Amino acid sequence: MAKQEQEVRIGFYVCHCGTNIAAMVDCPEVAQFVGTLPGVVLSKDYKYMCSDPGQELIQQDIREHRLNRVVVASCSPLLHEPTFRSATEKGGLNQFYFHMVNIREHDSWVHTDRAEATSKAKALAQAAVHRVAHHKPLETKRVSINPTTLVVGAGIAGIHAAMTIANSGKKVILVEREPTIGGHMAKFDKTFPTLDCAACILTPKMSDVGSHENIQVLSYSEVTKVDGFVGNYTVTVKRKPRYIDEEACIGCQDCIPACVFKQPKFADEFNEGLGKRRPVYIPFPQATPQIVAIDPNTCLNFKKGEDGGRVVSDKCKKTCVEACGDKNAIDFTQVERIEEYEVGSVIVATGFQTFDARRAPAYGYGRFPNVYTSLEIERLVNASGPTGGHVVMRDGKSEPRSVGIIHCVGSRDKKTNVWCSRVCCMYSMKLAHLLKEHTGAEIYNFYIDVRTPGKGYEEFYNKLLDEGVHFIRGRVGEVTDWAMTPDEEGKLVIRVEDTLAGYVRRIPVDMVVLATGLEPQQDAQDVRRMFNMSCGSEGFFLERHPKLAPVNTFNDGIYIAGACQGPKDIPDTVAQAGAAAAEVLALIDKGFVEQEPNTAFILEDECSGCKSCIPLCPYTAILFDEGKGRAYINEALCKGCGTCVGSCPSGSIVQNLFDDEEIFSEIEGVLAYE
Amino acid sequence: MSKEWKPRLVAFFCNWCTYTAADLAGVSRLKYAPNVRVIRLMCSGRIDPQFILEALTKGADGVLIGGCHPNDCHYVEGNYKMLRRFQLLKRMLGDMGIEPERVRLEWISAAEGEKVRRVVNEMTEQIANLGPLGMPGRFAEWDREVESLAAQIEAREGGGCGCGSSGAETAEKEVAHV
Amino acid sequence: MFEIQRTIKYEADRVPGFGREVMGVPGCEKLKDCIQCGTCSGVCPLSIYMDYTPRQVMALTREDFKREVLGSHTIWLCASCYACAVECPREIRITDIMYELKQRAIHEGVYPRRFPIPVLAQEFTKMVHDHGRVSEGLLVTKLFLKTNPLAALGMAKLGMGLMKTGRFSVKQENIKRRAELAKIVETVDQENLKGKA
Amino acid sequence: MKYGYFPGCSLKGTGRAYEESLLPVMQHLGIEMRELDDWSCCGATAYMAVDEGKACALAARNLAIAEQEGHAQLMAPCSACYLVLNKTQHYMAEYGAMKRLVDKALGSVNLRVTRPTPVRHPLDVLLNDVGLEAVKQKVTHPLKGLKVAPYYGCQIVRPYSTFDDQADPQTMDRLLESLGATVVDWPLKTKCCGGSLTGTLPKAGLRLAYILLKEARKRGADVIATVCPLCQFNLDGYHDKIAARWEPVRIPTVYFSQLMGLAFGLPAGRLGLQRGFVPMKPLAAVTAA
Repeated sequence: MAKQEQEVRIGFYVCHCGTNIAAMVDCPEVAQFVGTLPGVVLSKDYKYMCSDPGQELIQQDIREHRLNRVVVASCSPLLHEPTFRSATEKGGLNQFYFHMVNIREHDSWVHTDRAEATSKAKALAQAAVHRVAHHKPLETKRVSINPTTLVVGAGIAGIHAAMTIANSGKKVILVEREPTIGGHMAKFDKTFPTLDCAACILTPKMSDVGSHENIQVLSYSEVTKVDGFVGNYTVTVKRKPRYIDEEACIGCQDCIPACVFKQPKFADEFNEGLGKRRPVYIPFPQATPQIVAIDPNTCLNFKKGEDGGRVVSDKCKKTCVEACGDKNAIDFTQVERIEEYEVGSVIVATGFQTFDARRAPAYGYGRFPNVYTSLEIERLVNASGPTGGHVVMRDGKSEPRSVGIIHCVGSRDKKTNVWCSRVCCMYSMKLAHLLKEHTGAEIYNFYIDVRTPGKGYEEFYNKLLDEGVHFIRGRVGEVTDWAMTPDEEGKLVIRVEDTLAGYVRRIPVDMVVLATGLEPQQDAQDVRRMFNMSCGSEGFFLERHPKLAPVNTFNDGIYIAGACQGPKDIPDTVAQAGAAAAEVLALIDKGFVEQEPNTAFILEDECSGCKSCIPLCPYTAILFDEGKGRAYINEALCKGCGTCVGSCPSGSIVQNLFDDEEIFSEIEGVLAYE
Repeated sequence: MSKEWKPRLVAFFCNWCTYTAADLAGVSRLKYAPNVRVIRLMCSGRIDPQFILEALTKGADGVLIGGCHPNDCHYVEGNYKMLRRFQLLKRMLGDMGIEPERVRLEWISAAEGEKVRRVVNEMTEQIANLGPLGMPGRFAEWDREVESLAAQIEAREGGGCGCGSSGAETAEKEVAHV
Repeated sequence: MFEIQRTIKYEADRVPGFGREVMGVPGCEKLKDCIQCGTCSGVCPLSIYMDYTPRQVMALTREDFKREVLGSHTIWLCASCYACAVECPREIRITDIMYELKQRAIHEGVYPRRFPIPVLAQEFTKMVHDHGRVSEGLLVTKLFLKTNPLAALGMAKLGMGLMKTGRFSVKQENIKRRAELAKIVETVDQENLKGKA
Repeated sequence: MKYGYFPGCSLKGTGRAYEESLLPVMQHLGIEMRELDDWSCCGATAYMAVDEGKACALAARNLAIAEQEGHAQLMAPCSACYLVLNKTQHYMAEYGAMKRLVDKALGSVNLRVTRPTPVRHPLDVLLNDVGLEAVKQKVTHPLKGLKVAPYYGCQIVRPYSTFDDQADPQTMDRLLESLGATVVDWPLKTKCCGGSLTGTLPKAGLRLAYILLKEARKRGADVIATVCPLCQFNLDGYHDKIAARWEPVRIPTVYFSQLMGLAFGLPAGRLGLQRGFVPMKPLAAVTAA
């Protein structure tokens, strides 16, 4: 371009990254080679370029050698590009006179032949040297941050994050799809390893959330759409009808016993189907908000509509309405509402679902009544559960005399879920303790490995051993009901290799508990798409960096916390929620973000006015100036994908940072080296 | 060339999915063939067919394009738009006698480091079997033919009317049909 | 008085490379992934008769204890019901590994003498080579004569019964193109030899 | 509907009754089964233990013959044959070395496998090609009141079967129901019958057969229905020995195809029922009707 009257003076640096790069790439040789390329004024190799001295080196060289371009060959630009750009800027250059070469993730870590890897590093470095000569000075754009935060999911992660942010005086919108907040933790009886009661520590937090002046709880609601970008998102929320006026309901629950169903009749979701509820119900006594809900699928005042959905039939006597009296909170005409909210950042804390035990047919869940999932047992031992904490089997009266707890159901299994769910060992031991405490039964734990890496966890394991709980190392082959010996008659028989004793054993028990693993929510992929995040191969949301950015996603302004990022226990979940809240607060406190200036613009003189670019832009950033007969780009809307650039027939659209001459020179560069 | 020939691949990876997947392959220390040189773009939608042609003419034996899976594009649907262009380009390359295996499009998500490894290895092997594309050489040859034709014409016509350049153009067309 | 036995294993007891060799055979590669959970033994209907459980065979193979594995009863007790292979959480094809170990034991001649199962396998194979099909009556008769003539007497009643119901015959079934079969077998042998060379 | 038919050695020997009942039943349903010309041993279990490559080559010879004779699909009623023929195709698809070896061996006698030939079990064909409705229409003597324990054994559901659930197969259950029988739910449907160990190591092998028979009786079954010649032999042939070792557990074991024949009203004498050791008493009433 015309403005390049100035002589190009490139400084090149190749990083050893300790031995991470140097072990596979001959760094001095790369430096020596690049030093011979035209435009390169100096070329150095250095042990750690990202360290302070490394960055200092760049700044010093810029000043001393009048460098006007900088290239660093080290790790992925997704990791350290900001570091080196800032060093370039501190050295007195425009930060976009910098380019980075990835010779670690894309080279030294993935190849095994030193000569080949070195040769590849040279090619990539040469491409960067070619490219950087064409770089132009650019300015970043500042965008202000809306100080309201959206938190999606109100389990312990969402609750903790919301409280942390709200306590700092910032507004939070907390969306929960169930009628109450609390998530899985609200269902637990005790928590490991301290055995403190889950309700005692969670429910006060829940009511604090419900009454917090800075938190708006949208329960029984789902986020359906997200538009915008970091600092300024527009979020669409679907408010599902609960047929109760949330403002009018005072939580007296008089309507519940008034229901025409004299006895609770329908499977109670909160109690994992072990208890019954009426069509009008509150999930559990401390539910937040303290507002009942009416289930149209079971309420007699609804019937099947023409489209298969439920419509009001008005056939019921509506004794509930009568009981509600002049509060008039019951509203059968309620319909789904769509609301929009403006927020600056988002914390996704959508949690997990438990593995469906039916997918492990050898263990007989669904076939044998006394095979339970761990979540069912949580409700069974819970004082506020369906049996008031009395552990009885499905017949409703007999207590188990012996219980087998099978670990790793739907974990560490290539046929289902390959990962370790992290919490099952500990919660199985917790349940073993509680079952023993409640019933005095013999308890057998069947495990592959006992994993107790947490504060106080190994001690808890010791406590269980002291209590006389059996630990049998072996993954259970099957649970059956056919007896070989008289004492097996009428029992569930567990066949397992006791791998430590070295025998195959048959162990008859009354009750089997399946320690089901944690897996991504059913709709995790939809949520991922909505927030423009990534998922790991197992389906949990992917953090930006496993160590250095564990609550960030690849989408700025979107953070993740809790088990939606991977299985984790309550302490880790809360820690992560706090971290996500801190990230959000840091962003809000800063007040603005700098946007990458990789936007596109149209060279007015060259545009032929064909308009073919206009429908290509997903952000409607391209407009047409009828007067001039030329297209132009609204920079504020452009997000820098370059799709219009790649398809412009007259080549009249230019993308900053990725313009044609930069890319062509890079192509030429990677191929110039033999 | 005294050195043993090895395939050279140029890859264009989108920043959000495939480039990240390649980073993941690195972090996971998966090993793959060293023949690929990755150029990072923000979106596969940025890929201009000219990039691919340029890479081939400058000596690449194959070009790999990596983008997000359908419906997963960070920019909504840049990958689709590139796909449309890609189909056209494939047809054109076919007409030029370039084997279809030499230009490959793959959807690789940020989680699929393993797929990066598999695709690069597969493609390297395929192209090793196909042999060098040798476009720079072919171009040089074409240039020489064109020049010699032009010289012949000039000699025949005595170079009177200064139409050497237009003569070369027609010659080029003819050569292109050979 | 009781007899004591040393059970310690020295490095010299291993045959280095054995495990890797087995894991290089088609169908056996996933043995690498074994986490010793014991599911195979847990579902195996015959594990209760084995000297080493299937899980132990996996561990011994991977750790190069060739003599122990090839000399074990376990590999001969496997009835090929594939329950282990289907249930294994690491998708290890345990049944196929057992086949591989059986082949090696036969090849090296290390199976227990007069142990009927390998003898059956070999007699079976020989009959197929010679005739193309198996005549079960004849096969069983030969088997008992070779391993345990006394037991043959015990089976006589069953044989009589089979004969009565028209299911037992010592007539040899033959296929027509026996030469073709011989050529196929011969070619496989040649290829195997080439492979080893 | 036409299928190539691979009987396997057992169906010509101890499992003769299986063939004797299956062929007329299939014919009755309008299914044509053409026996492969000059088929050889499938390469069965015992062979796999000696030389996997040869076993696969042997199986592939049969597949090549099927292809040569133009069969689109091959029916293999014996569980072991079904498994080995399927396994061979899997191995050839999965392992280049195995494919090369087999191709070479077959090539030496001018045979070739160029495409996969689907290997089907009669149960698969009956449920998915013929359909239960068509079966029901042929039922003239419903097996009312007959309590049948369906026994699938191991090798048709594991590991290569595509037509039924590995843990809890259902095809035979549904077939038997359509014949009017009462299906006994028992947990041992897919457990091992003892295989060849009943002969070689009776202590271990017979115990497995004993467990199956005992449990079927305990659950009130009149008869066990099986799909495999070896299973039938093991469950039918050793009652005296089992009684001597443990306790008498007499219960007849027949092929599902024999039950189909009875329900279709085919002459009982022509279904090979006389070949069982333990006669199927409760059926006297059914067949007389």
